[in-house]
Amino acid sequence: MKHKRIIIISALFFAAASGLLFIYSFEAIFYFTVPVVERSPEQPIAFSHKKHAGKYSINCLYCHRYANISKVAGVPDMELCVSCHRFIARKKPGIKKLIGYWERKEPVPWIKVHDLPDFTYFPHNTHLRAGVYCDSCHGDVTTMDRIERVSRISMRWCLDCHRERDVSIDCLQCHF
Amino acid sequence: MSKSKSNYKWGMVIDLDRCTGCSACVVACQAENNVPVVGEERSAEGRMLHWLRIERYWDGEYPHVRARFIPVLCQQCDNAPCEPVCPVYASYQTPEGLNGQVYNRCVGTRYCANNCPWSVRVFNFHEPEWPKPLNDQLNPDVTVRSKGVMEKCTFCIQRINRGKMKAKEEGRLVRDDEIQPACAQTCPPGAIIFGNMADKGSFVFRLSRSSRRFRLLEDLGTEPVVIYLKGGGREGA
Amino acid sequence: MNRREFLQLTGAAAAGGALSSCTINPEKLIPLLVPPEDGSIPGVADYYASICRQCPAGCGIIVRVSEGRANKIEGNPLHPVNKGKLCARGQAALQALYHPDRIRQPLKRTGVRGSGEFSPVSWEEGLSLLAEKLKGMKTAGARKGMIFFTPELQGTILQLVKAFTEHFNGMHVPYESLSLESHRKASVDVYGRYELPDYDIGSAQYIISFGADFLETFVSPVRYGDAYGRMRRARPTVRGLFTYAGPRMSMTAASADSWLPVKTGKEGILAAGMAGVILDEELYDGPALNIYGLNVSELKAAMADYPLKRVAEETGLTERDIFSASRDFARLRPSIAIAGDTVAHQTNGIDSIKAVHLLNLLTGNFGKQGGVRFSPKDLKQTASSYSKLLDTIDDMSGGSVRVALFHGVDPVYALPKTSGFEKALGKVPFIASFSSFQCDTTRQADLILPDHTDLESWGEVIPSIGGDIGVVGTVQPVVRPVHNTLAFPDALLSLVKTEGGKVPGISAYGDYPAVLKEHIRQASGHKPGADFERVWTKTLQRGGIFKEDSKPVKSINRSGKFIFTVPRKAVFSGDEKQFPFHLHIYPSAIMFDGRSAHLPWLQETPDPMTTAVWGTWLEINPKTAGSLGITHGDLVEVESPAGSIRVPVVIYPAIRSEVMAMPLGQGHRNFGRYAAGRGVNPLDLLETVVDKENRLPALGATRVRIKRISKKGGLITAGHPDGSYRGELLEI
Amino acid sequence: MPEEEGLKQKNIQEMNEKMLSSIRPPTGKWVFLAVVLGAITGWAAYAWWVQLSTGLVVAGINRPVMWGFYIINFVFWVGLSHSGTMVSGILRLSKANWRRPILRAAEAMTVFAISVAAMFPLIHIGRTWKAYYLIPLPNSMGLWPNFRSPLLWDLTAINTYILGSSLFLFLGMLPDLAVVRDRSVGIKKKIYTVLAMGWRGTDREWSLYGKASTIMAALIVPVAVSVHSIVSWDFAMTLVPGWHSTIFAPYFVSGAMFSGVAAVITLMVILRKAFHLEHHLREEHFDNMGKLLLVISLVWSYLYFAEVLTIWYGHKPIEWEVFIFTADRYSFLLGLMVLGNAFITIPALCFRRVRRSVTVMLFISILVNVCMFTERFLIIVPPLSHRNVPFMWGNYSPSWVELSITAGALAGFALMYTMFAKFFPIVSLTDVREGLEMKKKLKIGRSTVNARIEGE
Repeated sequence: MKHKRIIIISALFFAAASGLLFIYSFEAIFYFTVPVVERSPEQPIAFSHKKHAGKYSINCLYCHRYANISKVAGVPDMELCVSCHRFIARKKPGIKKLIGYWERKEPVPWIKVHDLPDFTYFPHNTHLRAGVYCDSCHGDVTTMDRIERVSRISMRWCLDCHRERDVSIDCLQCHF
Repeated sequence: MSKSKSNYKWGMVIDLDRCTGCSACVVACQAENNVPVVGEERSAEGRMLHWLRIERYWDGEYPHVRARFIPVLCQQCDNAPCEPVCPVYASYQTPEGLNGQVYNRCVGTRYCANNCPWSVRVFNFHEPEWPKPLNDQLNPDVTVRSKGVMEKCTFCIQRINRGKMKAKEEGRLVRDDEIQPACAQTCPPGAIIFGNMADKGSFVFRLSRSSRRFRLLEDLGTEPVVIYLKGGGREGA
Repeated sequence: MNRREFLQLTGAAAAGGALSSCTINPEKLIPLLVPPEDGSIPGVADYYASICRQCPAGCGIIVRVSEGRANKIEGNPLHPVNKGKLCARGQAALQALYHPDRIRQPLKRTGVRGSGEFSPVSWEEGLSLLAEKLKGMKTAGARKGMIFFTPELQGTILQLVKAFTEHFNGMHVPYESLSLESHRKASVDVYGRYELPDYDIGSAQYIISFGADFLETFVSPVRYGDAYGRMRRARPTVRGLFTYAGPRMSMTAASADSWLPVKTGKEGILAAGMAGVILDEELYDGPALNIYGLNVSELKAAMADYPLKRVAEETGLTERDIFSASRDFARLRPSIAIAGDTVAHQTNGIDSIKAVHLLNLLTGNFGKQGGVRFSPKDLKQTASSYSKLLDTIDDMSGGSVRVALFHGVDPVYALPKTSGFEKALGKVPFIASFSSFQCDTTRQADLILPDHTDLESWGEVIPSIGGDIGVVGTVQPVVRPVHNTLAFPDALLSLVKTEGGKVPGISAYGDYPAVLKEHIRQASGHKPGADFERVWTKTLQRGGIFKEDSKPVKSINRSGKFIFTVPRKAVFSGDEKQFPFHLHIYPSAIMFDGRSAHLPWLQETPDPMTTAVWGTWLEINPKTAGSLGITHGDLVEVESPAGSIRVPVVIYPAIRSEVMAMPLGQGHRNFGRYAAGRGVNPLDLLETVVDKENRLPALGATRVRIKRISKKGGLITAGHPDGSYRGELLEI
Repeated sequence: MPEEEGLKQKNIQEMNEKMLSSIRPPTGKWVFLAVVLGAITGWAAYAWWVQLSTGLVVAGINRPVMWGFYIINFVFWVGLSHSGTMVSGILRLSKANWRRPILRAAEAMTVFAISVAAMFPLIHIGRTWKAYYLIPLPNSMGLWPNFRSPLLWDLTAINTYILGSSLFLFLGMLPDLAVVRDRSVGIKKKIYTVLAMGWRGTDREWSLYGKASTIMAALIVPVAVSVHSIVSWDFAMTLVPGWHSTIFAPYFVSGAMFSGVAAVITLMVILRKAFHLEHHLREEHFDNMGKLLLVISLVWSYLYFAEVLTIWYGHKPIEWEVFIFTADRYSFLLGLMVLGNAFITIPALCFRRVRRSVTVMLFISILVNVCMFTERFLIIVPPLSHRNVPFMWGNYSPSWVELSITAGALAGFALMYTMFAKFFPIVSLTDVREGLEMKKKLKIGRSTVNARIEGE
């Protein structure tokens, strides 16, 4: 009786193990090849959203000025930064660095934190118009010194929100 | 994939009596949809990637010979044979009656291509190439497909989406003629007409009721939404 | 011209996302330095109106620009020529802008001529080099020391080139490889007008085309394509009919209701025969004939030697076909007879075209809706002259030419080898080219000063037809120059300036855009000022000045009388016994005359009739092929008195058995990676001049013989060669 | 009696020795064979790498022939995998005793053939690295695979079959593994101890073993039939003229059995030669297998005839066009297939002398599998070449990559087999000895009867 059980259990164990191995070998490939972007990378200039958006309550759209009219939110152009910092906080090391870039006519090579794959079409303007505001995805940046990815940007995460708000979950809405 | 009834049912009418075979649509499609050029060698192997092609059939013998042109693109069947066979739902029916093809979901079994009687599905046999700076021409609204992925005509879904978005902003439905795929937009003799079949007043709907109407390989029962109008002949009114 | 100079890429919306984005490294977000001056928004496309310059038709285009990159060319719905439509070639022009083998900066030859060894130089150096060579010209005093080859130009650019050549004591030689010279000459004789007739196809009820491929290459294919669609199906009760006469069924002919496979060079006789039938049956428009100054009895007398029977015999058609076509033409009015390139490129071309125009006069279709129309006023344009070009070749080989300049033409490719152009060019001490590509002529150059492509430059285009005088299309730069190139007119202006010279009426305005603006101001009839600034912006937005209210010309004002004669016999190069077949060379529906061969989209677009891609081919009637033991795709050698070439065969069911056809367009030795060394150039088989009397280009006046070489012709067709005969399986 | 007993012991020892001869330490020959096979497999792996990195452009497939040698190979190897099922499953159920010596070999063949077959869909698809999309796993996209697709049925069926046939093989091997365990030393002993799962050979174990074997045999047969039906539905469910046919499922099953049985015959000849099993694999075994092959060949021919007859009689233009095209362009292959699978095989196998000749049987069995490969080619390629739209007709010929991978599949299969034979008893000791026991005469009263009344 005991042996029978052993045989059956072992057989099942082997079957399950080989099956899982088969399946997870793919999952492992998937896991190791997906874009691994740091959640909160160090930026060339230690720009603080906490200070700008939090302490000074500058509206998001003041800098990311295309968010409500274009699919891209837009990184503020250098002129915009300099237009204030020509006068404000000139002595601070970060600002000196910024002015340095400006004088060399070089753009600041910011590092992307929220990166969607290129095959996904995400229009900022449409979302804003539908009442999905910046913090829904980007989190409360007014508390972040260094910007940090708070939401897991996966397709299921998108779909959950779309389902919740009863908007189209047709594939071709975002993938074309 | 929701079952809700949509206000739109995209359809196309191709008037063969107007079509001259000039191939403007072929290039328009290629330009709009980032369809790569495969080169001489690949062309010889039958690996061209055109989403839209002009088929030419000879009929009869000299001197009573005729050449017939028929532009063939994805027929966007209501009962599409390409859809159920896809094991990963990369090919599926959208609520607006299109046969969607989701590139990033496609694993490249090429089953859908086999099951498409019109052979309009093309496969990326290799990574597409745009020698610099030719890549600057690419349409930013359309994904560039990588190797191993099926692709096909989308009725210029990026234009449809843009048009719908605009209409939604203005709180109305899309107007007739507001959305045009690249082929219909450019067709010099106006042989390709695109529109909303769900709108009974649309031009495309009225044309589709023509007595000259027929559908390619209609007997297969796949219910294509591309409707051809018979052309030619002194008698062919 | 710093409108979009500040436009830089936003990393946030890189053009054309790739599907396989397995980037482990984080992507960068590169901000703009300053916001775009023209208010364009990243991620939102802008549209700029301009004019297509791929062929002389001058269609209006709209270019979609995203993030400073042009990514689609569409037709301009406001432009009266093409009404929002565009052909394959026009759309492919985008690839010229971003072509990987464009010349990116001024180049100076370092190796031997034609070796393709160049080294980059700065613009200052390049321009001063040319200026130095030109310096001597003016003082030398000798005529024709410098020759400037260009296509047929118009407007300010023509003024500029003319002024430039005059300044440097040179000669301007305009040249179009598909010359419309015969058409113009015939038009002068028949209508007393030098410009090309426009045909109102859209309103016609019956069209007969004598070798005019107006849906693919002839004069203004997009305009006619649009009209054709309306002719067929836009009217609720009338479906226009269309007959095509020519030895080969072209793409245009494939759309015809009936095809009359007339013998090569006999189209004029067919037209004359049809006129004879109309006269005999008294189906002509009597009152109209009086107005046009034609006399029925005289016309009948001219036709006396050509009864219907003889016409049928000579043309190889049946009497019945000719008769019914004539009757339809006369009865189903308004009707139009169009003579095309196939007719023009015969040695009896002018006669034949006149015979075709006689049909239009007989039925009174001149100046009417659905008939033949002219613009109200002569256009300012110089037409090319083949004879003048040939004289130039003699001058060049004679050694009197010291500088040859090229802009927008490639005569080394586009002239028959027998013309000796290349050899003559070798005798010219200094050659400079303004070309954007290393075409066969530019390869020979000593100095290359690359022009902007059309999408980067300013200009104006007066369409070749449909050009009621009101239509002036404006060309504006839609993107910043991709490479270190300089606008051609600005280069000319600066050369003149270096010389310390002045171009009358032009130099005053500074750079070329200012010249253009002033010209448009004059054309629009506005005074300078804020008011005009608004008009100018609007003109640029619309893509030109379009005044459609102008009325067509109704009267004929020729100086003499139109004396009709039955076209004389066409002369052919090559003896009939030795060279049994006619060679029919036609401009390719996709490549045109070869100027678009460098664009990969076009190379891969299947030819509509043969579905062939990436090459040249020879079309042979199946019966002829069978008797010669040739099958589809075989390699054959085609031999004419002037030379021989090897080319794969396409079995073509719709061509006369004694005719073999080849498309123009391929056979470039250079011209970028997509065109270089591809296919053959059928012009290599031609004699420069077949008929010593009229010295006109004659693409269709050569006889050939062929020999099968091997099975492997390297022919690539998109359609299956057998499958394309099996339309019955599809039930279309 | 003790003497007899001793003799018996000795015989058994000898027999065990002989049967397990294959797992003696490897000889130079064996190593050479393994290296050659490994090299070919390695070359195929390189070819696959080339394909993965440059794309399927290196294969011969094109538009319209989107499926080529990989799918042909897939169907072929799935077909071969019917060998084990056929011999162990069906013959076990029908209690054919002559199956015993070849049982293990055939079962192992099933496992390896189906494993090789399972590789081909992976090689075939455009984005192999995304193959896990086909597996119903909870994932970050919130998507499931499409259960309506025959390919997903295929995936399920193949996986079931791999699992089932592996269990079947393993179960049958348990007692033999115990024998090997008892005879080996050192690390080997440890491994075999684990594999033998504590088999001691008690009556109870034997009784359970017998029941389990029968149940597995009964279960594996329907799985095998379903697997090949589903493979056929990959084709029959489409609209492709020449594929869309109701007869495809039985036709494919018969074809699979056909090639499976033929492969077993080939294997019998090879094993007989390699392990000197002339005593156990006698002429009557070949005779029996020949009869089986004859029957299946008749079934196959009948189904093929029915298929062609329908096409010819119905004369639907496009279907007839496909047949005409096949007969025209591939006349040699079509002729080969019909001759090899029917017109040569059927008459030849009618003769007892042919069936009993090992050489001729080897020839016929190889011929049948070559022809079955051809048959798969003819099923897949011509209908795809001439589909509904004549303008898009095309041609197909395999590239070096496809040929390399095909050769590599064969070599890899052989390699796995060689390895298996080296480490596991390739002849089923248990079954052979069981058979011998059964053959013994027992004295009951005055009469002598067979230990068990069974047909051989």
